Amino acid sequence: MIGLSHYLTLSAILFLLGVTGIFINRRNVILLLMCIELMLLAVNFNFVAFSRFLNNLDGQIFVFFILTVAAAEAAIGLAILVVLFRSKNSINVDELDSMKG
Amino acid sequence: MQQVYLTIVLAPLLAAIVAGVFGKRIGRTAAHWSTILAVGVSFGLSLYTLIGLIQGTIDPSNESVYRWATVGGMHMEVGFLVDKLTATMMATVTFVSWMVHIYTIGYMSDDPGYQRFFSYISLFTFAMLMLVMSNNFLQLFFGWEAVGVVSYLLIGFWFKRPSAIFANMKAFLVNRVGDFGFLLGIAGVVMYTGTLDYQEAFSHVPALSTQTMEIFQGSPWSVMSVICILLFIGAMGKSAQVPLHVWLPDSMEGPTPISALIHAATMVTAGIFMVARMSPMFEASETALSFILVIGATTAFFMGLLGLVQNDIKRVVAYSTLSQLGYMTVALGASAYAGAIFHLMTHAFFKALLFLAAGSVIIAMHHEQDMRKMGGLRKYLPVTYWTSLLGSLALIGTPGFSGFFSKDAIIEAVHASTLPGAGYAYAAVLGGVFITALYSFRLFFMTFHGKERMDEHTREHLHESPLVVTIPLILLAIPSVAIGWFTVGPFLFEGFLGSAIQVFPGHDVLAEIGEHFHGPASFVQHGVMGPAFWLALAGVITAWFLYLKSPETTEAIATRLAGVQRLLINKYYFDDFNEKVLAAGSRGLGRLLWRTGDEVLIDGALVNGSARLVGWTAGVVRRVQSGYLYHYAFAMIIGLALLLGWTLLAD
Amino acid sequence: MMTGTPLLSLLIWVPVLGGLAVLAAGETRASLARWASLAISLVTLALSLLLVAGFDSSTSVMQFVEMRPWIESFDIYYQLGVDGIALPLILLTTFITVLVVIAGWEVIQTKVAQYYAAFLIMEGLMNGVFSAMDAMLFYVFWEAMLVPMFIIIGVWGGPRRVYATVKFFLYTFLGSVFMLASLIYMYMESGSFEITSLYALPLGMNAQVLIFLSFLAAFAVKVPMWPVHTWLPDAHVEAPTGGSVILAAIMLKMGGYGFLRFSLPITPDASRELDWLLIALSLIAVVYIGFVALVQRDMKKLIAYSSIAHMGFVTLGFFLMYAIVDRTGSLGGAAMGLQGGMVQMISHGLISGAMFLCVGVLYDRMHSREIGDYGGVANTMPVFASFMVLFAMSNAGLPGTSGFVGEFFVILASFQANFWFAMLAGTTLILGAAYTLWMVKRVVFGEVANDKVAALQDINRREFFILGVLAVSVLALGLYPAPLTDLMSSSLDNLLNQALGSKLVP
Amino acid sequence: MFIEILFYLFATVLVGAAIGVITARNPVHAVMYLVLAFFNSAVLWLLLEAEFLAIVLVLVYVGAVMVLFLFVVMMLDVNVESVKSGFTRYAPLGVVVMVIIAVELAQVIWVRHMGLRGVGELTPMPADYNNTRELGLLLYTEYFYAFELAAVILLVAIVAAISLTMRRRPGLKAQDIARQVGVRREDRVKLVKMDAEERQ
Amino acid sequence: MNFVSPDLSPAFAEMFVLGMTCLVLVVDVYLKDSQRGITYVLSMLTLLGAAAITATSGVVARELAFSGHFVSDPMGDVLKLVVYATTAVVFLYSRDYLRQNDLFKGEFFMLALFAMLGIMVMISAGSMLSLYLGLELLSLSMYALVAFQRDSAQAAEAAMKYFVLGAIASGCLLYGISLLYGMTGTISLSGVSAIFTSADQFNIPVLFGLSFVVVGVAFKFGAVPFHSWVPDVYQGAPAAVTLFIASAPKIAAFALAIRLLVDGLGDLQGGWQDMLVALSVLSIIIGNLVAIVQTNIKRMLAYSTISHVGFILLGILTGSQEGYAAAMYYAIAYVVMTTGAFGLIIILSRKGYEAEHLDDFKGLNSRSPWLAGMMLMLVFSMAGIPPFVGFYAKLTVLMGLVEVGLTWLAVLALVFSVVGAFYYLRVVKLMYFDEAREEGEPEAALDIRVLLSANAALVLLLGLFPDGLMSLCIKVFQ
Repeated sequence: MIGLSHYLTLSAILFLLGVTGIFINRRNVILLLMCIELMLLAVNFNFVAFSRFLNNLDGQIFVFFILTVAAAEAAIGLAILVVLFRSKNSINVDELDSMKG
Repeated sequence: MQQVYLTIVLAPLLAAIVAGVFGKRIGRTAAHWSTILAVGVSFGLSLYTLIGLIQGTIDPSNESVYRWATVGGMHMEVGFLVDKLTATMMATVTFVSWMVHIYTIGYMSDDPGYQRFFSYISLFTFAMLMLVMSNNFLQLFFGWEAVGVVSYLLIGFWFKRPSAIFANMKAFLVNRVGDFGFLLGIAGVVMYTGTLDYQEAFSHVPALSTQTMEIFQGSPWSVMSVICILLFIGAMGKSAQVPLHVWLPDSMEGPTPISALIHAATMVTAGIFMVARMSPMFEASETALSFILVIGATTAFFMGLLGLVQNDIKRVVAYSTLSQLGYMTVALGASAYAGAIFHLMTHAFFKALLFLAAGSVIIAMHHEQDMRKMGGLRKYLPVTYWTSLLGSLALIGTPGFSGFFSKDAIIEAVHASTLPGAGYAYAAVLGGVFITALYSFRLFFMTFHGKERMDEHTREHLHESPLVVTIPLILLAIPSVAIGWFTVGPFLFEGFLGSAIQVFPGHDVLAEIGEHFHGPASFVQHGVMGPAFWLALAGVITAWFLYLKSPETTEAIATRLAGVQRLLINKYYFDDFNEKVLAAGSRGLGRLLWRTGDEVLIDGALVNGSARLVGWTAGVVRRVQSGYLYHYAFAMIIGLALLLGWTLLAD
Repeated sequence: MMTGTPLLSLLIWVPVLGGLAVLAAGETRASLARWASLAISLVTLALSLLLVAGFDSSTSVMQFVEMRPWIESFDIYYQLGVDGIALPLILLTTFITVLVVIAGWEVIQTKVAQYYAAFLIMEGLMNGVFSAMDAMLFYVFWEAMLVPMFIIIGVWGGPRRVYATVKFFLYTFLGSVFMLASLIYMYMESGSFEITSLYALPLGMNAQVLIFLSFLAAFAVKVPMWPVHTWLPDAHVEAPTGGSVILAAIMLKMGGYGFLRFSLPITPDASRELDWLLIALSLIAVVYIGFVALVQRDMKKLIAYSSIAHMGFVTLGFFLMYAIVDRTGSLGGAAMGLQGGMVQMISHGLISGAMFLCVGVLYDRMHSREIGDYGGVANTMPVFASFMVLFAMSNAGLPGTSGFVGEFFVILASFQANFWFAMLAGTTLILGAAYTLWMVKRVVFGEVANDKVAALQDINRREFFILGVLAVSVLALGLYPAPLTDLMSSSLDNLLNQALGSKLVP
Repeated sequence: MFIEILFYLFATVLVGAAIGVITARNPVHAVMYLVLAFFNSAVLWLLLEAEFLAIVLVLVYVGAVMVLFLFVVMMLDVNVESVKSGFTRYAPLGVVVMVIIAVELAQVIWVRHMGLRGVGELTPMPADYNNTRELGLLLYTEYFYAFELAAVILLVAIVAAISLTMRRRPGLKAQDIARQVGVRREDRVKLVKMDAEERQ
Repeated sequence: MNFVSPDLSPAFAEMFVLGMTCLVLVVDVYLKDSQRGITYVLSMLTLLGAAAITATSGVVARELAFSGHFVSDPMGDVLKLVVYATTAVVFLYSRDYLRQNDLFKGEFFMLALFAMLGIMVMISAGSMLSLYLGLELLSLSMYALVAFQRDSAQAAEAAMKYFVLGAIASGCLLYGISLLYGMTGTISLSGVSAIFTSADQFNIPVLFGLSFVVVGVAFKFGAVPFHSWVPDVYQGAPAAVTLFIASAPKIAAFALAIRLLVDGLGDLQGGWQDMLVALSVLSIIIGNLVAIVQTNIKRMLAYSTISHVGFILLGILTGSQEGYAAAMYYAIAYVVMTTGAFGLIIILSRKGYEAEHLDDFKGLNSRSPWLAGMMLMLVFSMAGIPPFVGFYAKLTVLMGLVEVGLTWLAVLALVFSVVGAFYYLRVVKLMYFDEAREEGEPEAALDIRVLLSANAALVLLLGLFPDGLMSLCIKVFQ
């Protein structure tokens, strides 16, 4: 029987994979944006699962908004990425180190 | 009478201010006249007071002038206690001071600091009068320190001379060591009697004589002994008793009038006066008296010895002063307070005379003080010659001269004393008599007799000093010779000082001697038969033999006793010890504490160390902020992990 | 008594606002700034004299009390008042400030308005410290003072001024934050910051000890006591003359004042418990610092160290009472210690101020503070030399000068506490004389050391006036301290009662 | 049983795709993995009877957002080969930390059962249950405020994206419709009247 | 279907701001570059109008609206007014700077207004959803603003970092919210609050959710170890944007914390207190320490912000009304101080040159005693020296701490504020003790100078008469 815990576990795995992706990667920034999408997906999983198991639609509504925001976020993230690329000619995470200390 | 006393005290102060602050404006003559006039007035009034007291027209008084402060319910006041003891001191001080003022006109005539000098000596007179007239410990201490300061200023009067400014600092510091004890003594008095007033304090003494205090855990000390020894330490500084005597010879760097006034006649006797004034307290502690006796005897003999090897004319007199102060101290220790005061008075006259005479010689020699470059001055300086002869005779205790009466009384008193250490003291004072005669006449012969060893130029200009110098010499010579004859009776045996001096019956050596006293003439007669006279005579003869008749014997002795001579020339190494051990040690300790304690430990390790630690940590921590996005993210995740872990662990 | 006139407020705000006005007048009109500052400081002095005139010294209650709500949310009041302890210190402040204003007249040529403004603001804040009757108000003034002083040392100071002023600031700041924590704690216990209600607040022993130690941190740094004294030599050396004078004459006194106003009455039981610590630190200050002062080569540093040693007498005097009462049962000795400490504070204010001004006079001419650069100043500056010797003597505690009075009382009192206390305290007679006179010997006396000394000009009228006024005060206080001791005695007796009582929670 | 098989199947693929996202060298591959992950998620959400969200995920997310990602990846033309090593030096340590968090989470999820109260068995929704309708009902009543806010957020995204990325290159020739439409004959054609040449 | 038209009146201010922003958006499209002043004026009018609306609304008690998604209460109104004022000050300070750097565009004002709207939403959030949406509205606008100077690589880098980290943080926040939702079945804050009891502060799963939420809150504040973005963003963004980021969003963060932790999870205070203790201690220590070694003043102020955040958190973690009031007071005081400081940096900057190096402050007192004096007050206020407002801010927080028995924390905070004083002193040292590197008084328009003076004067006045604001803060929490 697939219970809530299964979904939660799946979501936790996704969330952690998303987070892990952000800090173990030193490749380009786009990857980071995708990892963020993964994290949000995990959160959505949580909401959907809870919503279903609680028989309460608020969670699904929340997911709806998260999806909206995530889209906006992606747009802005990509816009920043473009700006970054134009000024630095690189989107390597490694090269984003002009400010430190 | 308070107005009179105030006038006595304040006239010199006023004159000092006038001469000091407005000296430039009023000029030299006005400066010396104003101060001489003021001190003259003081002397006149002091004499008037003294005579009045003797005749009974003036009652001894103990009045306060103003309240200085009230602290913890205790009134601290400034006031005058005038009795015969005080009056005697006042008259002596003002008289000698007056003479010195007059003498200074001649001695300092070509010095640029003329007005300043008069201001200082007038100020000194004020301070000394405050000291002797005080009716309480506070004012006593004020005068005590004030004379010290003026002495400091006067020793360093020629402040361009390195030796002078070294000597004055040394004098002040050594005195401060004494004052340190003195102040603690006063603190003891305050603690146990609750007052600073002499009379009130004395009234507590009987109750205190059995009381003890613990300075070290478990060993009770008599309160009176502690207080008296502490007070006496003050006297040791001021009156230059071993081992705090080292400043006095050096103080000869000051102008000669100062040596006469301060370092012979008045200031140095303040310690003697103080102990005499405190006789009711000192009587309560035999321990303290023994201590005083031993210290005084040591000073009297061993400091006299040092006079034998000095060549500087003033230093010889200075060591003689040390030795004589030792005599006075011995007298105090033997409870012969009156004897001490008596010797103080006679010594003031003849020692001032000797100093001024030495000064006269120095003027004539164009400020040359080395006796080896003198000799045969008798014909050039007749007045000086005769007056110094009289002074020297008085000093060595020639029967009939003033010094004889006082010194012989002291010797007798010590002889009669039964305190521990009296035997040693008796031997020392007797030996001292011989030594005194020896160095006095060594000086006399080397200066006035024998070959003329000065250079040609000096010889051509040799002449007797002006009248302002010689008149004080003559005026001082008179009491030096005669005053003993008239005063020995009342002073020593007829209770002239009255209740100012209190002696426990068991200690009253003077009374013992007094039983055999039948007037000055018989005293002289008795003295001639005593050992002291013969020792003095032997001393004079030895001096004649060694320094006039057969100088080569002197050298032979000197080579034979090279070790002793070295010891004496180095003044028993007191100065070396002080400079190389105490002074250098203090500086070394200071440097150690400063460099190691302050700079390395506190500032270096604690203050700057913690600042450096902060800076270092900051430098390390900032490296965490590497600029890399993944590090930042990682930091966040670690934070999250810790928060989560903490919750689990806290469970 | 002038009822209705908020004299204390005026004493605080006249100089502060005056200082701001001077600041606003700008740098272009230097002489206007000077005269305005002089006028303001004189007005303040006059106000403080009015205070003295209206003061009733027979009672220990606070006088000239002003009370207005300030921060009602925390029951903090703008509450002012003076007693016999604060009044002399206020007078000292206003008096010294006038002299400092005059002392900077020709010496300060850069940023004149800022210089004077800083000093005037300081004056107001210092008056505030001495008159605040609300602990938080006190703390505000206490800390605010750091700002102008920081600027004074940093802008007009010597070559290592930055190090010195930062050290000064952080040292004192670190000390006082502990006090703040204690004040807050007590507020939580008593619900009030009023100092008088803190007096009444019963506290357990542990709390008292902690509060006492935190106060100690604040006040010991300010005094300064060994081993937190090392900011002082640096600050003094680098500060401009006026800064050194204010620092030595007044700011150090705040530490002593704090002990009297806070430590002793608020934590009497802890004071009794820890008096040995304070006495030990004070005696270390006297002896240790005395030796350190002996070997200084820089005049200002020497005087700074001597200040530490002299302030050691202040704290010694304050904390002798328990030992005295335990040993002799006499309140007189205890009161004498307190009086001694207070008199020593006032006197040290005058003397150290004078000494720093003397060094300032020399520094203005030679631009050196090294003792080695001098020698034989008396030849070319006889009048100055006389003043210098006088102040040196009073620094060495000569009777007849104010320097003696406090030391005398404290030594008398310490003898009653313990012979050895007196013994160690008494060493100042020797050490104090040694370092002061040795310096005088090397600087003032001797042959003219070099051409620079030969070219020295004696003090001008302005300098003569300042030193003269100080000399007169030093002598007056030394010869007749009764007005001062009478002024303080009832307040100190009251303090003694408080400090000897117990307020442990039953 | 069928549900279980479906769940484990899609969950496995989902996790695999997610791992693919974070390890793929080529950004285009990563985007594709992400798309795969979204599809699988959509299926899993269907299992949870959240039909509307599942559809939205596919339509909006995959259809719009992921395309945008692809577009940017292509546009920026990131040189894949320039990156030599894909992982940071601390990656192992990072993985350890993640495992720790995973253990912590698992502890809570499995041992403590999330501390849930009143979560029972999954009961299937009735047949006439319309997920979309229910959501819509809520969205436009109770969530009216949030809905407006979401709109504002989208507006911000538009404004921001435009202001950040739109730029006028100096040499760029852009069409100006207004000018084109508003053009008048006089602007374009100039009638020049000139005398006829004389015949030779 | 019974659709009841909601009562819109509580959100008039939000609606006004939104409407005006849209108006600005539209108007701006039709303006030539030389006419941007109109945008500026309109934006200012927006703030003025919003202030008027909020000020006259006269909310006396807590009211829910929009099905509980919206809360209006006195605290919210006060915070909103502060935010309007702050935004207006930011606009005023930035105006000439933006002109000089070719950034004077409508988008700046629009994005800032949107961000402000986000803050307002957060302040008035009654549910976790509106809180989240407000947060995102704010964050997205901020990301864009940071990258706003398109030709600046640093700005883009900063924006990217901010964006990625911010996304992680909001991911964590959401994850936490999802857990809380899962355990309560509601997303309304009052609903959550009604379900949890103080017994839940020992409930591990609840605390887990709480931990994730705290990460989100801490990130918004910039508390260690979620602070890494702060220095880089402060440094990288144009000074005008830094000014904005450093000021108003701190109010938002405060609101976030209060709404979420206090309104929603107030009963779990025992749980989050420990977490906040750790965060605030770390923030105070690391912020003060690392600020010491900075050479860039924006970066230095960033670390100083981190340490101030530690203090705000200290106030919140007390869990008492006094503590919340203290934190609010601190946050407002911080905003006043920080706007002044960045305002001065803006004044010192010139075309194409950011006055961001500490050395740029050298000898400021010789160049302009007035400006130096203002900065002096601001800096000492930040260091917590009376009689400036920063001292009372610290004082109230410490009093809150001592009241709940956390005296050791108070002492620790005090000691590190001494460490922190060092770098503030360095600024004063540069301004007053060092020689100027360049001559001439920095140029600034009169209104900007007046504003700076007023700003600094406020720091002093709030210090001399701290009671007004203080009692206001206390009142809104009663």
